[in-house]
This record gives sequence, structure tokens and C-alpha cells, in this order.
Amino acid sequence: MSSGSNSLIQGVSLSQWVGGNAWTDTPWLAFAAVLGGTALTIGFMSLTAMVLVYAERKIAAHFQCRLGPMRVGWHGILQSIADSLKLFFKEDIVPTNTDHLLHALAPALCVMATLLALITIPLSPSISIANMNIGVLFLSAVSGLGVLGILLGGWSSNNKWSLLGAMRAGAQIISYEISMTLSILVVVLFAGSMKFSTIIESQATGWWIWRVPVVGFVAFFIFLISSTAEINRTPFDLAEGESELTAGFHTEYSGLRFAMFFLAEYINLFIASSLGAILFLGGWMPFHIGHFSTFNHLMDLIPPGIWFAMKVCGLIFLSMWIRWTFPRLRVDQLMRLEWKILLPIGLVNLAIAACLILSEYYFFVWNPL
Amino acid sequence: MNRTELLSTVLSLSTEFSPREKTDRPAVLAPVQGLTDLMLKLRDHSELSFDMLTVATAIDWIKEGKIELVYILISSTFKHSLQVGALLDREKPVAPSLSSVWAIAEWQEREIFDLFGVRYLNHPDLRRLLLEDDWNGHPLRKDYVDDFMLERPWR
Amino acid sequence: MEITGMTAATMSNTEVPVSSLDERIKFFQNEPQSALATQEYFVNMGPQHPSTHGVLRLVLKMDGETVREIIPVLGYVHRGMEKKAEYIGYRQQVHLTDRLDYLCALMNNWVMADAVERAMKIELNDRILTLRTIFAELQRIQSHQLWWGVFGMDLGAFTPFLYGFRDREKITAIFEDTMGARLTMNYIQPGGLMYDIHPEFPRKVKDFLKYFKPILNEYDELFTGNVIVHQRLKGIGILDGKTAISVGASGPVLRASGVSYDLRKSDPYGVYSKTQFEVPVGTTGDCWDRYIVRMQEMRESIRIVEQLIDNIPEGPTMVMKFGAKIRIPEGIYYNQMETARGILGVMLVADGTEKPYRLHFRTPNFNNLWSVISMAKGLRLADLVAILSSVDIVVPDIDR
Amino acid sequence: MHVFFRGLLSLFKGMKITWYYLVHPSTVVTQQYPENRATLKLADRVRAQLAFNYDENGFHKCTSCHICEEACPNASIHVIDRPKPAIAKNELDHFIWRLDSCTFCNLCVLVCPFQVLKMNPTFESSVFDQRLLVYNLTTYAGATGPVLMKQPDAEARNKLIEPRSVYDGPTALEGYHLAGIPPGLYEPTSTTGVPK
Repeated sequence: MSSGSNSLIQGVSLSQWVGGNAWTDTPWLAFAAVLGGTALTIGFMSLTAMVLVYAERKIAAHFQCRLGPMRVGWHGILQSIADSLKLFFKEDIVPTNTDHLLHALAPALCVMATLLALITIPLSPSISIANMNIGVLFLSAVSGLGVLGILLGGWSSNNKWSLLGAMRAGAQIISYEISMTLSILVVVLFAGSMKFSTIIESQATGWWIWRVPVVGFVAFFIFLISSTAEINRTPFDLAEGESELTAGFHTEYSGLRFAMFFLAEYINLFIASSLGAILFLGGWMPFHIGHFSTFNHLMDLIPPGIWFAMKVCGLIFLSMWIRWTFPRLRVDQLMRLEWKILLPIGLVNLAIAACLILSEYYFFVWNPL
Repeated sequence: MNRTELLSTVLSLSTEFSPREKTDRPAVLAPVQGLTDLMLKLRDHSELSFDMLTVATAIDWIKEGKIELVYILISSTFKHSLQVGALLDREKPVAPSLSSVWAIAEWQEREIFDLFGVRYLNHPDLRRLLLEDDWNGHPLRKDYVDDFMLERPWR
Repeated sequence: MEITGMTAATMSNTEVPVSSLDERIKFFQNEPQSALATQEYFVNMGPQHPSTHGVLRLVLKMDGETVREIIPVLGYVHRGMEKKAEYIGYRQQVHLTDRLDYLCALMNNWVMADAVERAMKIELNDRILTLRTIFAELQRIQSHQLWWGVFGMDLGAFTPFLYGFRDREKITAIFEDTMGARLTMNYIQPGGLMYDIHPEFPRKVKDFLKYFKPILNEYDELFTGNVIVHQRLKGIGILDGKTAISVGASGPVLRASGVSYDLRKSDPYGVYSKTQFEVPVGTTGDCWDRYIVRMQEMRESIRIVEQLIDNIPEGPTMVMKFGAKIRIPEGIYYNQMETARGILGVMLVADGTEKPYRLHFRTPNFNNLWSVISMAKGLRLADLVAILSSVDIVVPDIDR
Repeated sequence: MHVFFRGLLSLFKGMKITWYYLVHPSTVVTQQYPENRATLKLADRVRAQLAFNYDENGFHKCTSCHICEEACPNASIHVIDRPKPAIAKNELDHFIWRLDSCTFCNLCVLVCPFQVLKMNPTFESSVFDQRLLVYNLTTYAGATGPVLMKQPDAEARNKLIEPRSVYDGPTALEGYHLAGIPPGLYEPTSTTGVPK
């Protein structure tokens, strides 16, 4: 996974856990580290997805005056485990006249893309699988792969609804990728780096969302919208749109393969939210207000991992809140929103950000320490 | 317009209308030939203006050997209604299609064709509406029998 | 590089339009060998589809996302109701009407009972009529609540669905107390009502109205005001008044198209003539108008119930007790009323025996569905879903 | 611009509503069904199960007049009677009620001249086999109550009574024999429901 191109990937913190120059000295140790990293990532991924599914079901239920899962475990806390077990043991139905190879490949591709994207996310200063210096670029490149899985899944199902869903997803994800990248670029310009840890450290004195008063917020807003569209969630869930396309691209999937799509969807939610937290909300940096040093010290007491988790949870909650409140857009409105509204705003925003940096009218610094 | 006024207006419209007995609302009988023209007259008459075809159905009078087409027309402006009947031969029921007069008649006629077997001339798309395409017979005819008609099994 | 479409066009010696890019694209799309040529395809929407509200099947001829043609295929819940009606007595017919449009079972019961009563010339007392009117209006609110929820779900918002059902449940509970059933009540019988109302009924209805009025404003805030909803509904699925009349549309669909035709006003039955209410009428006849008309109708229904609930007259709830058999004098009787979806008519052909010679149901959804065909042509698939939902079809009502 | 912000405001308004319900758990309306059996009270009039009215002695008043059978729109009631020489009339042998085709229209209850029938609000009647939805409602077949009460002599009364195995639940249809109906009394239908 990450063992190949050492020139690209620097400072793999996993190697530091193993100790010393593990990469060069003992190849089997390096191999074990990679294996362990992969296993850890997959474990983390499954766990996160389970927690997210449970959280989504509970939160959605309470938005809607329901209780949600209540039967398995205390307040249904084991519901996700029961569901995943069920999905494991379900029959894997493959319709006749489908392209069997691609049909089987599509969910794997989806999961692979999310897995690759997930390894770049640093969870705290000490926990990160691959802290690359091209983190942002790698993430946006790899997350674009996910759409291939969706397209293949829709196409190989040999079902017109699936195909429609896949086409919608393709058009949507490719379009919104542009806006998302534009908003990410703003932060990259500010921070002067594509490395996630550097971006986060550059926000020690203030988060990018308000360190540059308007530009940062606009970029965050665009990021929020386009990332919601990227991960196919309401109001942009046209690819699945159950009232229109029954289930969109995964209509013909069942059992474990469906579970893989499901997993990818929730991990994408996690990735998008953590990306938002890293780029705009300061990653694991604590919340500081100006010169209130007591308050700031208090904030510093909270460990960085918790800070990061809090921010990610906040963004995930926001995403769920939006999902369970809004209706869906139509496909042409979706495209209009991207190409006629978000893209121009994003471009102008990027230009303004560049001008601000060039003119060295540096930022309205919130708390000059 | 009350009942008698309405009826006299309709009857004065054409000599081919004849009043129909035993109905709870104003009703006339019309000949099948030229039904479309008569209906057009009823629709476009300024005082009647029956612009809505609410009911189009049929009754199978098996003893008389007739099928009666029943149209109930409503005027959306004057809110009055009229029942128009037309008697067909039960063995060879053929009637002109009214789908050019009221758009909905297309479906209603398909339904009547489906359930009574009335053939419509100049109908754009005369297929069965409710039953399967390969259904045998027309169920709302009084002499229709099939194996699946459930009676009380112990009688 | 040469586009294959260009060569095809030059080969067939057709003139390529030069006026605008759009026209040129259109030209090449129609050219069969062109690289831009599109292919229309058929797709079955239904019988098992989440937004056909039952087992309606629409065969769609699509061009990408655009719906070019709609061919409805009916009959998946055809139960031969009219045939069955010829085999059972008049008193038993009422329970069939429960199963037409199951969301306004009480109104359907009323139409059937009223048809029998008119045929037999039975005069009802004020208590029965007032109660029937209250029930009908409560049922209208209930039906519209469900429609609102389902409408939200069809537009992709799941939360309105549960809010709508939550509030509908409150009316259902009130009905359950009095009628002993939640959906298919069979409560309004020829000659009166099955039982007297539950002693708690007026209080519970008042409680409900008090609860529901602010909730309606909440509906507006959550859904009506939402900018996405505006985008999805305004100017979509326009049905002009003339077409609406010619397809025999009725109910909110007709009134949204600007035709103020409501049997409660124009041909008052029950005690509607004694109550004050407005008939909400739309202007353009698009989905948004149908939405607003229905929301407004809920408010008007609340008004009607409020006027009636405080002074329900005393009296018996069954003026004529029938045995199992009722005989109706010979003749054709047609009776129609305004249900939540439009005009439900019952044509009774009696021959003097205890069973009808022929019974025909004129159902509102049958005609309303026809209007969908003309409305949705050339729009997107998502619009078709919105239109279907705004027309508020109930499939058993169409198929009978 | 104005439109844009108004649209944004409308979105926030909707989010405010859902937020309200999230933070007010008292608005939850879910009923935890099997757990709340103790508190779940259905209205008295709920029609869920047809039952016989028995008096305190365990007798019913059915005279086997078949009016309920006539009134039933979908042939869900089948009254089987037998000659009773003691009263020179037919009397009720079996009262078969088919839940699988019943629509709970309540007409049988309404038309019964002796108020023998009633609808109970006991709703948990789901079974795994459709055939089990055929009920035999007479728990006790024998002379009707009034006839028996006229017999002061216990010996003679016992002669009027033909004790049957006590019925305690639904009986399968595809053999009426399970309901205690002797073969030949009634030709069972085929599985498709079409009379032979």
C-alpha cells in the first residue's frame, strides 16, 4: 500500500512505532508493519462505520420523534454488529445477465478507494498511518477513484435504474470534485503546504475558517456543500434517491457486497468530515479565544485527539442534521448549483485568496500570541 | 336551471334525444349513431356546457338483449348534471368513441371494452385496461362465468 | 479529428443548421449515426416502485433523465369490485367502499350509504348529518396529513413522512375509539351510523385541533418554506384548467388549476351548507399550487370541524334499522361526494331485489391519473415522481 | 442575493424544527410493542376477533338462524347446524369463523337478533399457518342455554348436552375434521379456494 514509493511518502509515523530504521534494516518487519497498518486501518474503518451507522440511525430517529434501534443491547447499541453479521451471512444474489467480474469488482473498488483515502488522515499528532507531504493531493486523487466503483456497479448490474443512478453519481461526483478542490486549494495556499500535519500546525494561532474573515468561511461553505455531494448524501443523494431510482447503483447488490458499498459510504462521510476539520477547523488544535489565557489554558488541557474527534463528530452531526431535514434536489438543479453558482464563487474566492497572499496583506489574526 | 328546464333544453336541442325514465337525475336516451355529434352539442351549448364527463360506464340488460352506455355529464360552470344513455345491441356492441370530445373517455372506453366488450370506433388505443391482455370474456356481462368466481362454497 | 456525426450528415446531404449551438446539438442527436445520437429506452416504473404508491405500473419512454412518454398499465389491484357488488346486498356494499380509497374510507362509506338512503328516500336527522360531516372533515385532514408526509418522502425528505404519520395517528386513535377500526371503518351505514359516538369524542377532537394548528405552521416552516421544495415544485407539472376539466380531474387537482368546483359548495350535502368555509383555488395548476391547495384545505377542514364540534345535536344515530337485506325500488341512482382526492360517485342500478343489478364506482384517482400523463411529458424523472405525489394517487381506487 | 439569503434562512428554519425534536425526547411517539403489552390498551370497540357472548353458565343464545352467515359479505362465517330432536328444531353444531377472509365489517354482530356475537379487541392472532386462521367459535356444542335452563332435572339436562372436547383455540381448515366436524358433512374446498 504505502511501502512502494518512499520518495513520495515521508515520515511514516507507523515506522516510528516499530522502532528505528525498520524500513531499511529488516524488510520482514517493514512488511509486518504494512500488514499491521492495513489491518488496523480496516479494523478502524469497520468500527467507525458501525458507530456511524448506529449514530445515524439514533440521531435520525430522534429527529423524527422515534427511538431508533432499541432491541439489541442497551438502547440497541449492538444493532450495528447484528446488522453486519446479518449482511455477512446473507445470500449474495447476482442477477443473471450481469457482468459478473465487474459486478464483484465494483464494491471492492469503492472500499479500496476509501481505504486509500483514509490512511492519509491524521487523527492526532501521534496517530497517523501515512503522513505524506502530498496528503491533500493524494486524498483528492484517490477519493475520485470511488466513483469508478459506483459507475461499474451501476453498469454491471444490467438494470436501468442502477445505470441511471450510476450516471447521476458519475456526473455529480466529477462536477463537485472541482468545487471541492478549489475550496481545498484556498487552504493549501494559506498554509503553503499539502501536508496535513503542516496544515494543522499552521492553524495553531487561529483556524482558517475565521483567520481570513470572509474567504475562509466561503471556502468552508463550498467545501461543506461539495463534500456532501461527493459522498452522495441528502440533499444530493441522487445516485441512490430511493423514491426515484429504488436504490440507485446498488439496487442489485445484496449481502456482503452491499455491505461494502454501505461501508464505503459511511467511511466517506468520516473522511469528508475529518478533511473539513483538518482544513478549516484546525484539526487537533484547541479552541482559543484572543487573550483569555485562562480559557485557552483550560482548552489546552483537552488532548488533541479528543479535539479532533469532537470537530469530526460535529461535522458528521451537521451532515446528518442536513440529511434528515432537507428534500432532494433534481439532477439539473444539482448541476446548475455546481457549474453556475459554486464554481464561479469558488474561483473568485481562490483568486481573492491568492491576491491576499500576494499583497502580503496578511490575515486578520485572531489571537496574536 | 332546475330539472325540468334542463331536460326541456336538452330535448329541444335535438329530436333524437328521448327522455329516460326511472333515474334520479335528468336523463335522456340518445341513438348510438351520431352520438359524438350530440355530445359535442351538449358540450358546446352555451347554457348547458357539459364540459366534464364524470361517469362513462355500461349496464348489461341481458333480458332485453341490450347494453346501455351510461354517460353522466357535469358542467363545471353551471354545476348541473345530465345522464345520457345509449342502447347497443348486446351481441354486436359497437359505439363511436368519445375520446375526441373528452380526453378521459379514452380510458373509460377502454374500461368498458375490457369489462363489457363494447367495441369503439375511432378509438386511439383500444386495449384492455384492468384485466390481463389474454383474459377470456368480459366479466361485467351478466352471463359471464369463470372458475374463479367465489360463491359461498357450501351452497 | 472529425466527428463521425459530421461525416454522416454530409453523406446524407442534409443541411446542418448553423444558427445556434443548441440547434446543432439537437440536429446531431437526431442523426442516427452521429456520435451525439441518443437512444430512447423503456423503463418500468413499478409495479414495485417506492413512489408509485402501490402497485401502479408506468412504462416510461425515457431519453436519459427526460421522460418522453408515459404508458400507465393498470389493474394490478383490480379486485373485480363491481362484479362482486352484484352478488352482495346493499348493506354489505359499504364495506367494499372502504377498500376503494382506503385513506378516506369514511367518506366512501358516506357516499354509498347516502346513495342507498336517497334511493329509499330516508330522511336523516341532524345528529347523523353533523357527525358524518365531522368525520368526513377529520378524515380529509387525516388523508392530507398522510399525503404531506408521503410527498415529503417522494421529494427525498424522510422526516416529513414520520411527522405526517405521527399526527395522522392522533386522528386514527380518535376514530378507533368511536368506530372500532383504524383504516377500514365501515362505520357510516345506510340509515345512520353503526354506533353512537364515544362519549369522549368531542373533547378528544378539540384536543386534537388545539394540538394540530401549531403543527400545521411547523409543517410550513419545515417543508413549505424550504427553498429546495420551491425549486422542485414551482412551474413543474402544469395542468391548465381546460385540460383538467376535459380529463375529468377533480378535487385539489382540479381546484389547483383554477377551477373552483367543490361539491361541498356547489351541491352541498351533510351540513356543509350551514358551515362557513372557503374553497382554496390555485392559479397555474403546477405542483406547487396543488401542494398549497391541500395545505389550505387542511386549515379549512379544521375550521369546519371547529364550527360543528361544539354543538352536535341530540338524537338517535340510526333512523332506520335495517335487517340484513335492503330492497331498493327500480331505477338508476347516481350519488357523488367530494372526498379528499376528488369526486367519488356511486352509480346504483337497482332492480327491486336485495342486490344491485349493477354498481359503478366513479373514482377520483382514475381521472386524476390521466392528467399525470399530459403533465409529466418532457420533464425529468424526479419531476414525474413529484407530480405523481402531488396528484396524490391511491392505486386501489384506480383499479377497483 | 436577497433571494439567496432568504433561501438559506428557509433551510435554517427547517433545521430548527428538526433540532427541536432532537433535543426534546419527550416528543418521541414510538411504542415499544411487545414490551408495552401491560400498558397497551385498545379501545373497547376495536374489532379484531369475533367471539360468542356466553352467559355466566357458559351458555350462548344462538338459535342457528344463519342470519350472520347471510350478512357476511365474504363468506367468512359458516354456521353448521344439526337436527335436535329434543326441541324439534335445528340447533348450532359448529360456528366456523374464518379470520383469513374476514374484513371486520361488524355486520354479523349488527344483524344478530339475539346479540350472540361480539367483536373483541384482542388483536394478537397472527399464526404461521394460514389454515390456523379458521376458528370454531362454539366452545360448547349442545342445546342452547334457554332450552337447557327450562330443564330442572339434572339428569335430563345432561342428556341434552353432548359434551365435546373443549375448544381452546383456532382449528385448521384443510380438514374441518380438526374442528371436530365429521367427514361428509361438508366437502372441503380445494387449496385454490375453488369449489369442487
